[in-house]
Amino acid sequence: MLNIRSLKTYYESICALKSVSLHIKKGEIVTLIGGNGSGKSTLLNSIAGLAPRTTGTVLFENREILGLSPSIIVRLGISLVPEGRQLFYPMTVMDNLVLGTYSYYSFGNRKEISSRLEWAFELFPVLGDRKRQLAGTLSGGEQQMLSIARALMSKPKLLILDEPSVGLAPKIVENIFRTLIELKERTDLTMFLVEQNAKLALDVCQRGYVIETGQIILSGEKEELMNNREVLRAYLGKE
Amino acid sequence: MNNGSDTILAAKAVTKRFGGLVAVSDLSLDVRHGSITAIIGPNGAGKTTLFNLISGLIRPDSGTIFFKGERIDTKRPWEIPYLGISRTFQNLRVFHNMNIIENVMTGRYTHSSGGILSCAARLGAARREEQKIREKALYWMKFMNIDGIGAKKLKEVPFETQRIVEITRAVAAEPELVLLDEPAAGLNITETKNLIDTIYRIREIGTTVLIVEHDIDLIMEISDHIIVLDFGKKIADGTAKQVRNDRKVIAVYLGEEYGKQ
Amino acid sequence: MKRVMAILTILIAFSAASCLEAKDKKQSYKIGGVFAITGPASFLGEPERNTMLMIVDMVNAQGGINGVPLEAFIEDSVGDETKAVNAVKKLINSDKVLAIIGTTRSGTTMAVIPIVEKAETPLISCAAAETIVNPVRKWVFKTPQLDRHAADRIYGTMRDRGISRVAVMSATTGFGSAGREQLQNLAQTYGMKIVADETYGPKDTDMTAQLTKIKGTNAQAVVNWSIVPAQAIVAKNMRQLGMTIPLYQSHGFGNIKYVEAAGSAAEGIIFPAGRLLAVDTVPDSNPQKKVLVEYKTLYESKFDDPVSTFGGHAWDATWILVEALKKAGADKEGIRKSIENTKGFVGTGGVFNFSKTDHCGLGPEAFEMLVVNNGKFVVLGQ
Amino acid sequence: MSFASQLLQYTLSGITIGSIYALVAIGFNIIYNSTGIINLAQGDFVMLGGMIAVFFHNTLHFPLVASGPIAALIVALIGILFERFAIHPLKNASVITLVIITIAASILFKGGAMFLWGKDAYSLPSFSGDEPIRFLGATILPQTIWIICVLLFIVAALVCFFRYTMVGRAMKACSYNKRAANIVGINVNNMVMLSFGLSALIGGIAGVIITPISLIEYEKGSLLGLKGFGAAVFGGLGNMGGAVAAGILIGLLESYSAGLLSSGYKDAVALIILLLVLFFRPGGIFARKEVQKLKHY
Amino acid sequence: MKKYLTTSFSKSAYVFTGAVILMAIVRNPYHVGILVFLGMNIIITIGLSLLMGYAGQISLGQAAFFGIGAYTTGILTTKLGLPVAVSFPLSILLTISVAFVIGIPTLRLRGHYLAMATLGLGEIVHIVFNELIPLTGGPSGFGNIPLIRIFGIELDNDYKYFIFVWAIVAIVLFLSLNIINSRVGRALKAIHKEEQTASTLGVNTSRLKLSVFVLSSGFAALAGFLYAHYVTFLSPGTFSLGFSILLVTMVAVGGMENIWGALIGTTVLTLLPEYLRFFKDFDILIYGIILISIMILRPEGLYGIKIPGFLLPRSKKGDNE
Repeated sequence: MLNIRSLKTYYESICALKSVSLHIKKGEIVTLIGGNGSGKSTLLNSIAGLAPRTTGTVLFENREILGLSPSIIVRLGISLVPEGRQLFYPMTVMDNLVLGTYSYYSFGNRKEISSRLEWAFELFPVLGDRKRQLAGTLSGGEQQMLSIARALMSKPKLLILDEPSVGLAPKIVENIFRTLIELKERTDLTMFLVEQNAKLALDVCQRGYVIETGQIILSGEKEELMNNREVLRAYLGKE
Repeated sequence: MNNGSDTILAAKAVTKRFGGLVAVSDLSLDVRHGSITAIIGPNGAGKTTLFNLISGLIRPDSGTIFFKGERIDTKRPWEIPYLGISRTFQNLRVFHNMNIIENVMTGRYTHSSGGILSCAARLGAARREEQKIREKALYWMKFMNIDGIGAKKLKEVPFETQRIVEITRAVAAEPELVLLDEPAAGLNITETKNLIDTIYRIREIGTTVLIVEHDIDLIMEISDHIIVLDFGKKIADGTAKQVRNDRKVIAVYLGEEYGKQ
Repeated sequence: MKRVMAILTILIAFSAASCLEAKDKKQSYKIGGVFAITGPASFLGEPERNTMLMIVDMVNAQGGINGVPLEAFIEDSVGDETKAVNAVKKLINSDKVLAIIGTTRSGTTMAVIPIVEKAETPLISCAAAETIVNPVRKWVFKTPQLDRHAADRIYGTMRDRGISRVAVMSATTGFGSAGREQLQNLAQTYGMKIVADETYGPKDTDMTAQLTKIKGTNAQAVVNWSIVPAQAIVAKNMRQLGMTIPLYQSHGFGNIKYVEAAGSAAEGIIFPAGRLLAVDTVPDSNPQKKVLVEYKTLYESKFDDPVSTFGGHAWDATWILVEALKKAGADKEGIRKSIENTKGFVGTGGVFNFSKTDHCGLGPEAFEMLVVNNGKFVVLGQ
Repeated sequence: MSFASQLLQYTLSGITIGSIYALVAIGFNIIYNSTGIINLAQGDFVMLGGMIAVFFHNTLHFPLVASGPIAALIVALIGILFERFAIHPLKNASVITLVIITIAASILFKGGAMFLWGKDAYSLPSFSGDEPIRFLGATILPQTIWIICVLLFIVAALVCFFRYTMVGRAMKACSYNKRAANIVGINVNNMVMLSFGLSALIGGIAGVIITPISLIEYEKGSLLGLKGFGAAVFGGLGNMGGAVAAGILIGLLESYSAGLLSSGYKDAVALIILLLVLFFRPGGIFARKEVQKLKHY
Repeated sequence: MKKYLTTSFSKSAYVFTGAVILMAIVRNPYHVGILVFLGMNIIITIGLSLLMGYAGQISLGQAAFFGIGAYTTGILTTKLGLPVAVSFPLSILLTISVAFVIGIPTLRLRGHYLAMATLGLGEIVHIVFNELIPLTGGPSGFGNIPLIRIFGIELDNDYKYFIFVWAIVAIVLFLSLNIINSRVGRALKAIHKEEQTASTLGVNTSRLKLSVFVLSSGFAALAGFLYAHYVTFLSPGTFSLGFSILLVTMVAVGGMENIWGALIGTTVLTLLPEYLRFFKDFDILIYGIILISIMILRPEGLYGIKIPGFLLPRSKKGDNE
């Protein structure tokens, strides 16, 4: 579904990604593990069309998407749940969700949108209770859910999550990950999960990659990675 | 372990709220003179907030902070470095409008005194002072193994060098306490090794190092003392060994088991 | 070092360009004109420029002055002192003109006076302020009537009509404040009491606040001293407030366009002006009639734009200069003397009689009191 | 004229001038929100609106009802072209560079207007007559009522636009968080272009409706732009309601100080009061704390 | 030797010598006069460059300081008959005192709010010039300001004044180059990029911002003093917001982050209108087009232009002053 070959990204003159290649198959949950500043977010931004200078190829459903504008990439079916949530804080929950439908919104498909809204509220009941509240006044966990829900509103084929666990209490993280698994079971949505918290990420994924200083240093099936010494040592805190 | 004269920095019952969020909650800690002390904890645990409190960028809602027995939480941010505290930032705050040596020279600000008029006239004293600043900057660049690139612009050198420049700037102030906020972020293994080396050498010249870092290996290797924060609270405190075996720390920070607790 | 070089390069390019300037080609009398062709006073400066160029063409069409063609150099001051100073210096030093007409505004004229005095070049200003010729400066003349005479005529007319309490409105411009000063100075002479003295910014869009204040006084008339478009707005605002006392304007009202802009609110406005604006109602016996008709016809046919008194000032200035050139030729001191000795010159502004002590040469009789009647200027009392 | 009715008259005058400032300030805010730029050519949009309407009505003899809207639309088009040719090519330029470009554009618009229409002041006939309406001893022109109504209408229309249409929501979203807007698939570039068009449109409308009472000439825009900028800043940049309130407040301050204190110092009085407010509330008078905070979350 | 050639002193000396040689080439009072105004503008924009380009604080009120300097010396010498030697320090002193007092609350503001506040203060000063008629002559202005006499030489022609003005330009340039290459200069640059970080290095940011604001107002007052005794006539129009905006534009066109940029921008924008006189009525249009083109093609300013253009020699790497 997504196929990345020798992707390089520069910020100023610094090479933030040094020739990254990876692929994601339809219906998979793939995870990308790496520390702070290892290039995870850069990679995601490059896929979503938000990075300034990139070279290489990124094929999505066999179509080159590198260099396309973010608005087109969203329309093609890639939706990003960004790091730090990136909500429209002074707007209501409802407005945030409706903006998620921007890529296909028209007067004609109002029905579809309202049913999609209902579906989102079913998935995240807490958002349904807070429709009219400003997004900035939500708690961290609720904001993260809203961010995911907003991404889902655009009818994505591939959902990319950038560190959804950051700064949240373990209990809420657990809740969010349970929802993700539920989502996967119900819709067979393809997901690309980027995490610093390797334990969590490896729990839900089927395959994974490890990135360090802008390079993929390891890849493999879930079990392979979980038993890899390097991963154990660096990311799971076990000797 | 709170043994008076040995303590260079002490925080007592410090609380800081942002709106509804309690970033630092009733936190007390001591940093021993000449030690390498690490602060670890998950994202959002309040580590950077703590650094900002120490360097005076924000003021605590309650509680006090002492440096060498002097109360510093009421001081303006620019007064803090004169006492002997300097710091680096998590997101690399170097000055792209200056070349590298000038960046390091800004670190000497507290050790120089020329005002705008004497600098303008460049009288003998100001010229000598400028000369001294440059010499000292060169000295510290050499100390940090980045000599010879002073005339370069920051964007001409790799990210890791920029980080070193920032640390050099902090060290050039010849502080008694240096705060390093995630110095290893974005560095690869070799670079991290060099960093460890550097931190040791900073400590060798008598500077106390307080460090926030995610790289657990680095922390375990270099720290004399580790403080673990979670949700603004201190949950553990001790040597690397003590902390590593602390159940609570394993649960919260090392990402294991907390789902089942 | 390269930076220094860079700046020097620009400067040298500049100097090179200055050396490239046209060298003398053929014999001609060069005269300069500095007007506010753009900027806030451009509605004054443009007709002045047009008029000057028109006369130069006329003179050259008739074979020039004593066979020597006239060559005009026009500069734009934008109504700004610094630019005017540069322009006058350029005319004197680069273009080597014999005399200069302008500038448009009093402030710019005051700023360039030291230069022309030092360079000993005659200047005939088209600006109103009395300070230009009082004290008399050797090389400086002016053709517009004096503010003082305008105030004289306004107060005189008021006195004749039994008005003794007036409200003064003026714009915070050189013209406005000079007029305000004259009105204050002369009030006692005419037994006038100034019951309100209000000012406004030259670009303000609404003066109802000031006028409301005036409405609260027992003023019998309002005098407004400013230039367009404020004059039209004052008239409109007075009408809006239902004020019925008469509105007097300064000689700055001298363009029929303002009447159009003010619409019906302009009806009944009384103001002093040269006879140019009411050519049709000037009796044939008036010595100015011929000149006025000539200028009006020429200007309006050439520029398809109604004449204004401002262009008239340039007309007078240019012809006076042409006469002086006829007598003195290319001799600055001769030109100056000859202007100073001009007597009985019939211009659009009046009949000029210059002397050693009077470099304006017009008296109060140069003004006619006009009134707006059915959208036209009519001589008051006719 | 009784003092009470004088006071009322000052109030009405203040509201009249203030409404014009408010309209200009709204224009400033729309562009500010989408780009962070203070568009110093905003006043010239007003001038162009008036001038073009005068051209269509007085020169081409179009009826007033046609000239006005045509003029406003042409100004909107000018705004869009300006954005495409002068702002858009400089994606990564600093804000100050872009502001300087708007200064240059302002010079250009002035120069163009002077070149096309000369330097005279023009007027349009009032929309519904010149007969003043009397009201408790004070008077108000029908055109003033037009101005106030247009202001109210524009404010209402903008509220609906930003609250109930997708494009409006998307524009608002861009102003709050460009990155997030990008992520949900909003083409931020188009929104910027649209904001220039919209603010030019509002400027153009302002120009058309004020010309009958305040006349229009090629330099008219500078002062209006300045006052509008003041209103936008004092209202809290980006805050529409604040802009309207601050605009009217500035108008009232000017009118009261002209009437009650000194007409010569009226602008100074207004400025001093507003500066004092600014020193105590550095985010503008009407900066709403919580929204401000949420913005910088 | 190389080192000696690149000190602030020698750079300033080059500028001065270059200017004097230029004057000798030009030898036309009109062109020399323009270069005198250019010198005055450069004095102001150097100060503005320190404030805007280095410390990152915008000021739309520089014309007001320029005006206070000019009016003070003008009023003192004409109305009170004081000698220029007395009015000179007083005019500078008064201006920097005003700058100091208004700088304290104003510099707490940021970005557009700071721009608005300085603009408003500038306008207030402008209104005061208009309204204090007994002192300033109001909108009509006042003249007969005496010429400067220095070492017994009366500066009564453009050439003498040129040398005087450009000597002061050289001094101002020398002082400013010294500042930017000192701890204070680095602190200013630090404030520009990261005010908070600067404070953690020990920079008292609010005090330093105020200092540089006051210094730049002092430079503006210096230019005002020179203006008053050159033109010998003052009226408020010269000190309007339009001039403040022009000054900011000059700095931005040249390249904000460098003092040489201010020199280049000021030179271009001062000379350009004089060249454009050739185009008569089109000049404002062409001026606008040129200005907009410069900004679009060189958004970072003319300084350091890379192509070996017809105006500028190629900039050499490593020459970072």
